[in-house]
Amino acid sequence: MSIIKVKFFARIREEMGRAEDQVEFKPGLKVSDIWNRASGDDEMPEAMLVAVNMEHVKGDPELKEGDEVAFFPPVTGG
Amino acid sequence: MSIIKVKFFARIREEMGRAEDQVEFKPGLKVSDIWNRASGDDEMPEAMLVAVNMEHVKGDPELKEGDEVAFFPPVTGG
Amino acid sequence: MRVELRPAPFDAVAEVGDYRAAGGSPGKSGATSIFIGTMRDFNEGEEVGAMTLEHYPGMTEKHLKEICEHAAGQWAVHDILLLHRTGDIEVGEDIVLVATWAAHRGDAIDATRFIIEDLKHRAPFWKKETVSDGERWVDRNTSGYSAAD
Amino acid sequence: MRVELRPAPFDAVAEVGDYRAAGGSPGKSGATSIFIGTMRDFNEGEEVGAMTLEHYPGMTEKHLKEICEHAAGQWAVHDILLLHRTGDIEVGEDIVLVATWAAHRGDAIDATRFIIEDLKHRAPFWKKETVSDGERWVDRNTSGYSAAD
Repeated sequence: MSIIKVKFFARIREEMGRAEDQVEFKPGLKVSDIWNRASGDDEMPEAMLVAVNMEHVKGDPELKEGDEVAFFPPVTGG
Repeated sequence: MSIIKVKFFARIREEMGRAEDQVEFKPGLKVSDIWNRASGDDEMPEAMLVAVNMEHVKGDPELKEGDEVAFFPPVTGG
Repeated sequence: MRVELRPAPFDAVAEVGDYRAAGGSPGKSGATSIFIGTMRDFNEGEEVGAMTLEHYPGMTEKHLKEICEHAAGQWAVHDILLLHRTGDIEVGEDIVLVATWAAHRGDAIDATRFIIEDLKHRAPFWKKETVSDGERWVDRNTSGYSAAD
Repeated sequence: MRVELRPAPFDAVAEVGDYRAAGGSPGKSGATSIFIGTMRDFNEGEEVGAMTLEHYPGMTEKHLKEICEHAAGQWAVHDILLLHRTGDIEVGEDIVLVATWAAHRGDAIDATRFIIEDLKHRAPFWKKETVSDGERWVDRNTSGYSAAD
């Protein structure tokens, strides 16, 4: 079974109550589908950032087998 | 006898062949008089800088008893 | 170029000393520009006792390397050292070190400033502060000037 | 605030380390900005073997203090350390150290940059370089960027 690894960081990790999910891959799966399944929410929070395979993404791209998706709040680094 | 201490730095010190002069003070003495006496030149080189009592001066101010006058090229510090 | 995350306390000044002592050509770089970010006891109007800095293992390192490569492409710098703390940080501990070496001061200073600004606004780090009534996530960075307090 | 001329070689990085180790309130200054100028082996298209840095005893110290006080008046900095070599300087030796401490990075970085630029253009120092065919006075400073070479 091919999976998508899902990660949550910072405030979003705390709100989800976990740091990681594993989701079964299906053709046509999008970032918003992952978020809906994980959170039960229809919409992604406006301020939330999304990375696929450690690259920031905008919009709602389709995923490929083996992708890693991460959800996190705006960064406050340095 | 009250004197004016005169100092030369860098290229100008080398051209003058000395680092310091002592000049007798007279009322009305100006920076250009000091330069003329020290160098034998009528005019001060355009690029030369002048300090009186360690403050940069412009033009040709009159001097007071006990003043220290310094002549030096543009700085190349740091 | 060296880019590292540090889970334990480090002395940013000593790290620069070690790095330049190990460096090859001391006569090449006339200019060294260094920025050190240190854990303050005060932020956005409140006393802060400690901080936890969360990161995204893998993505954070990748991002920091990209920042440095971008800076090296934009300015004539010879070398870059970037160290960044993670985890639980006490007041007075160093959080970030950016050091750049160049022939000329403008290149070094601009590159260091670029790296620290990018890092503040785009690198995947999240700060959680311990204040008098518990913990709080920091939602945004300051502008970098005292008027922003 | 410490402003000093140094007639003998000094290690700029070690000096920052000592100064901050002796400092009082580590939690106050979140930002440290440091610039180090080091003797290069190359200037204005020629190899340089050594340099003599002449100064005006009394006026030079006064000027450096005024630069620092001006910077402290213009930006919210907590402390400034400024060391400057004089005399005969070999390749690889540190010439100048500017370090500023502030609550915020913008204030520290701007103050350090202001001090080093003023010092390059206005402080009473004169450089004489030893090149292959003898000695030469340096008539002007570079712009600070590699394009100026």
